[in-house]
Amino acid sequence: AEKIELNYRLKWLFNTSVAGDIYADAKGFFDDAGLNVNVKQGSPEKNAINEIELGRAQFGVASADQVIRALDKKAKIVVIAQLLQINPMQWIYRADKPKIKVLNDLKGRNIGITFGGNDETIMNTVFAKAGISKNDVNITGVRFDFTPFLMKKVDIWPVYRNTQGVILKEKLAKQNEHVFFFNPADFGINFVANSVITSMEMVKNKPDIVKKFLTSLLKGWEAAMDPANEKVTLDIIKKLDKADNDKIRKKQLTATRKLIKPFASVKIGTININAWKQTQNIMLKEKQIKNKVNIENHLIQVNY
Amino acid sequence: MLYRRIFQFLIVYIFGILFLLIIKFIFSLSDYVIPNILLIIETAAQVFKEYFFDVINTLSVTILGQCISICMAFFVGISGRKSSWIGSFIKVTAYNIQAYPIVALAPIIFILIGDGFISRLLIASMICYFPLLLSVLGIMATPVKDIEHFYIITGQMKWHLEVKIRIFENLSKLTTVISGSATLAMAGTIVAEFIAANAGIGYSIRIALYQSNLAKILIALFLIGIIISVYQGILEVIGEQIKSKWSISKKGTIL
Amino acid sequence: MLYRRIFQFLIVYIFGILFLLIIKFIFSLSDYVIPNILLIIETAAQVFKEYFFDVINTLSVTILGQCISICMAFFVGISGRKSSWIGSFIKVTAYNIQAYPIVALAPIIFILIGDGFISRLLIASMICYFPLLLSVLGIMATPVKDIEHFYIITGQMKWHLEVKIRIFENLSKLTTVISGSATLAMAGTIVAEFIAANAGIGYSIRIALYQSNLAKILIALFLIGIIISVYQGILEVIGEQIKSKWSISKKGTIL
Amino acid sequence: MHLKCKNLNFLYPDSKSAVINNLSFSMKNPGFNAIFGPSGVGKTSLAKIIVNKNNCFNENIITKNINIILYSYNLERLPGWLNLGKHINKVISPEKLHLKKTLIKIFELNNVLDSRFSNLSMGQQNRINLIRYLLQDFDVLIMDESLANVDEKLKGTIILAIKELFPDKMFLYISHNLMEVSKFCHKILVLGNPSQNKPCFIINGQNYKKKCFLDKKKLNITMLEIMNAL
Amino acid sequence: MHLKCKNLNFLYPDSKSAVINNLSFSMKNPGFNAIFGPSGVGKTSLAKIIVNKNNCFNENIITKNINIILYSYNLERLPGWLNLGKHINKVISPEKLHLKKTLIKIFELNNVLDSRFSNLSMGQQNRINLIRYLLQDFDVLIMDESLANVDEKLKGTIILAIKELFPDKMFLYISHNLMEVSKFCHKILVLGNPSQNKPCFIINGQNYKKKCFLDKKKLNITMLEIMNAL
Ligand SMILES: Nc1ncnc2c1ncn2[C@@H]1O[C@H](COP(=O)(O)OP(=O)(O)OP(=O)(O)O)[C@@H](O)[C@H]1O
Ligand SMILES: Nc1ncnc2c1ncn2[C@@H]1O[C@H](COP(=O)(O)OP(=O)(O)OP(=O)(O)O)[C@@H](O)[C@H]1O
Ligand SMILES: [Mg+2]
Ligand SMILES: [Mg+2]
Repeated sequence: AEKIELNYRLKWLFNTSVAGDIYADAKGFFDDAGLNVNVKQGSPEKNAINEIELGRAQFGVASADQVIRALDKKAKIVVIAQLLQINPMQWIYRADKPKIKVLNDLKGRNIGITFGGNDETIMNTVFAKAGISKNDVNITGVRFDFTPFLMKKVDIWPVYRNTQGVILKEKLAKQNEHVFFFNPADFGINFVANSVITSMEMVKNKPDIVKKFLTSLLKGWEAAMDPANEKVTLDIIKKLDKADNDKIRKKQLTATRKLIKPFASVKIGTININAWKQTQNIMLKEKQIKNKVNIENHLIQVNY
Repeated sequence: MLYRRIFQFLIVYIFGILFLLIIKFIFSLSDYVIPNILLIIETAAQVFKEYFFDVINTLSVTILGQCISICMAFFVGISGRKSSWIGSFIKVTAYNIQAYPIVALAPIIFILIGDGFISRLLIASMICYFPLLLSVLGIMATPVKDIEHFYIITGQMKWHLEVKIRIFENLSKLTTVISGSATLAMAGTIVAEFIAANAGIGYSIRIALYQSNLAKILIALFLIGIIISVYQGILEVIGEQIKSKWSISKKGTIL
Repeated sequence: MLYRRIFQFLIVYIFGILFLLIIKFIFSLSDYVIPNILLIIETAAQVFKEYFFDVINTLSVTILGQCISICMAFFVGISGRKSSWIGSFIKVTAYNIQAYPIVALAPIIFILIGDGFISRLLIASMICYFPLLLSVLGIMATPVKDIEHFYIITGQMKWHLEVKIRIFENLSKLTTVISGSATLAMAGTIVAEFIAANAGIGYSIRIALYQSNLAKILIALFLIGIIISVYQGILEVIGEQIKSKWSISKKGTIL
Repeated sequence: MHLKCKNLNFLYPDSKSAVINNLSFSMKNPGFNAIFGPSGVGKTSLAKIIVNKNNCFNENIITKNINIILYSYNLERLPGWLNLGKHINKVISPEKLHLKKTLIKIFELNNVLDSRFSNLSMGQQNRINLIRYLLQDFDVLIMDESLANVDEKLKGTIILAIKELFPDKMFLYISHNLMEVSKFCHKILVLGNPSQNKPCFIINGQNYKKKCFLDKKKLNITMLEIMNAL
Repeated sequence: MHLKCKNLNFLYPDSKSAVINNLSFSMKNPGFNAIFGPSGVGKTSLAKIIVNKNNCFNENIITKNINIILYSYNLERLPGWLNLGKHINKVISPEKLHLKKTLIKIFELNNVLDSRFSNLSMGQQNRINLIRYLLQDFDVLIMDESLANVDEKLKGTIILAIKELFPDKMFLYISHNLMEVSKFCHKILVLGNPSQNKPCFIINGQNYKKKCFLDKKKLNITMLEIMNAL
């Protein structure tokens, strides 16, 4: 039978953080389901939501804030699976500095923030929750490289825990420096990260394709996250991600596993409705959206 | 002249917006992909003032950066105009620095001078200077024989005289290039702000981009366009005045 | 000539590395801020081959992009050379598009044509075309009276003849600008890859940056520099040949 | 054919005194006429005004049976990307090919047709430039020092040939050579130096033609007349 | 003072036949000498070779007591950013200020000193260009049609003044005016057309000076001599 052509736009470049997506592709899970899926890597300038609306992609990965913003502007999209159970956006700091045990420990520190980025929203929520005002901390704008952190100009630096976090940790380990990560989720701030989205129309008109796609995708993720498949997974990643070395990729995979499947009992793809609601509230408070978008209406947990 | 510029810019801009709106209509896209007119106006009301001052802020860096690039371009153009070893060496250096796109050099610049105003200025001038350099080099490397002959044969030729003659003879080309390079300097400053700064319209654009807020970007583009038109118009007027002061007015020519 | 270029590039490069190493030494920076020589060599061994092919990949886009930008620059330059309303309108449009830095236009470009080879090419040519345009405009807007007079007075002047005369009279300026713009096209392509692509050296630089791996960036810069030197050398040779074929060789001049 | 100038005044915007001051003259019939006068008196300016009459001087310059006025001068250049032979062929209509051959022979340019313009001597440049004007359609051709850098012998030959080949055209010949002007021209407009308050008037030249007799005495009288007028 | 040329040959790289073919001549003593010949014969080429002798022709061009050779030609331009008066002051040494005034008066340029170069008539451009050369230090000055666009009367005045003011310099005057050359020059190098196999030789001119008597008959003989040599 004729295979169905689908485009699947990722959020970021091919690397360990998209292990499951490329695993499903490489192992032919999509083919088995009668789908011909082009898995395309992303970058900050590319936007899966736009592409879905324009019909250039049928499925994509977007972060929760993108989704909520789009819904605020009446985009007809739905979330069909939440890939990351824990937000990888965390802050790295050197172990020779006092450990952050309570939020108030942030006071007086020099903190890196990407202005306009997710981390700014999250950190603002942290400050609000702890009652820290902007005068209590030093804030430095973050660019794409870590030099200010490496040169100790900034104490606490935002990283993606499972990719940059691993690389930085490794780099510093070479100089005998150890690090900790500050994870806002540990303090009750749950800001949802990447999820799989598609158009409303797709869900309504072609539920079978959605189901087939999601089933094969999540099967890929399950397999990729299975420690038993570690070697196969790493080989698949290596083919697409030549930038990192084997050791780093292995550590990244371990870190990714913890974010995707924090407990064995968690089924990959589970949509954490409460976390989504909290995310929506945070964005409302930060004035990033004008009205509640009733996010729960746009979360469709597809059973597979 | 200036009004014409602004008027023409408005046409271009409105045309661009209409084009986007038609696309929005044809593919029935949501406001997230392409905002509707109302949303654009609403956003304008919200951010206009803030963005306006951002653009002015950027413009101030632009003007400074353009001055620096003009100086750099003339410095390199003049010292690299001969086809001697050293001339060609200077050119190779200047060309190579350009070949390394600013995104790759930026980290090194930040390591060396940290971020802030100076980096922003440096990156802006580095983006703007090279195109200027090309024109200056072309002009500086072409002798004006019928004027230079006298000085060469009587042994009175000095480098600055040579430069002056060639600049003068190509004045209208140079003023075109310099006033045109204003837009490059602006673009360079915005890119620099995009990479590094925490002020200026480039920074605001970055935030709007993170938020996928096309309406804000369109407002920013509008302000950038209108202000650059005015700036460039002023530069052209200055250029005309220099031309008519330094050289001779062309009023008298019959044919 | 070509060897000289490469040799001079090596001097510049080695000088740059030495400069970084001195800074490393003075501020006693660790290897993750500025890598030591050994680490650089080690990295080179690792990524040389891969980066080499990346640069070649980028170069292929560069060459195409440069051709497109030359065409665009001549198209706009020729149609905008008159100081009439329409000429000035074309100029305003061309200038405005440039004033919008590519980072701000990129989202719109992606909306319109999606990602892939075409976007990368378009962004590369947009970065490269404008500086060319400035020179072309300057040249096209300056009449060559003593040659054009005959055609004007006898009513034989056509636009393409006018253009041909002005190009011919400014051939050496134009070849300087065009061969120089190769580095701009390269820079443009790299920036485009940085923003949009999943191949080419710009993409590799982006990944290296995202890992803060300065050693890799230095290797990339080395390869970019050497390959652009060769490419530019070839362009210059071609330029010389065009000059000597089309116009008259200057061998015969005594004074 | 009639070229008439009535109370013409002209002042360059930047300068104080007028270059042309209430000038009136009239030239009828085809032939070889001259504009003569000391350097800086306004010959070139007058020529340009005549060519450009439609733009601002159409009240002062009146023409009858004259459609096309061409203006050529000695500093013009030909484009450099073609050799001269090819260039000339590009700018003439096919029916003039024969005339072209004749002219090139008379102008002694056969040897340089393969060269580019920039490789010519000054006199050769003058001649090739004049040839391409002669091969155009025109009623009046102004030659502003067009043969200034050509030797006298050849210049004489060329002028005689032009007079023979173009009997029904009017030429306005600007030159600093008194003898030449007196000998070859029919009507000579002598522009006196305005600072010395000398008026301008027209003197009859010898209008010497091939195979005609040249009266040396009359020639000398003409020359004297002109000298006195200056 | 001695300028000598021995078996000089010169061929432009692209062309087939030599421009200068085994040329030998010698000019002694200061004075006003000429290079004469039909258009395209190689006068400019010879002049450039003489100026440029140190580069490749130092075997063929021999000079004694000559240090500085200048070459001026009629197409030169002055920079446009200054008016002429200021420009001239910039290129001369202070002790020549007096000479400058004299020359400007003789050259009738007082009126245009406030103008820019591009606003001059052709003859005015020629004159101002020549003046700045005369105000330099030189032993030999080659004037390649430097006065080609100046009227004859003024040209005569200028030449006589130059001869008077610079008695110990050598001038090489290139012109197409037979009468002028015969009248004012001392030695005239006549370049015959190589294609007609005419040799080159030196003819004595009348070397007319201010307040001297000019023998019309002798002048005619000189002119005939030159005509025959061509
Ligand atoms: N563009 C100009 N602006 C101002 N004055 C000018 C301009 N062109 C010429 N003049 C002046 O006008 C006068 C006449 O110039 P014109 O060129 O007509 O003289 P001419 O008779 O052709 O002289 P020549 O024989 O030297 O060529 C001169 O005194 C000159 O200085
Ligand atoms: N750069 C060159 N390359 C080739 N041939 C040249 C070059 N310059 C001049 N010639 C040729 O050499 C010959 C002599 O030229 P030259 O300019 O010396 O003549 P001239 O005696 O000064 O003539 P005129 O009186 O017309 O100025 C001419 O036939 C010319 O075509
Ligand atoms: Mg004149
Ligand atoms: Mg000559």
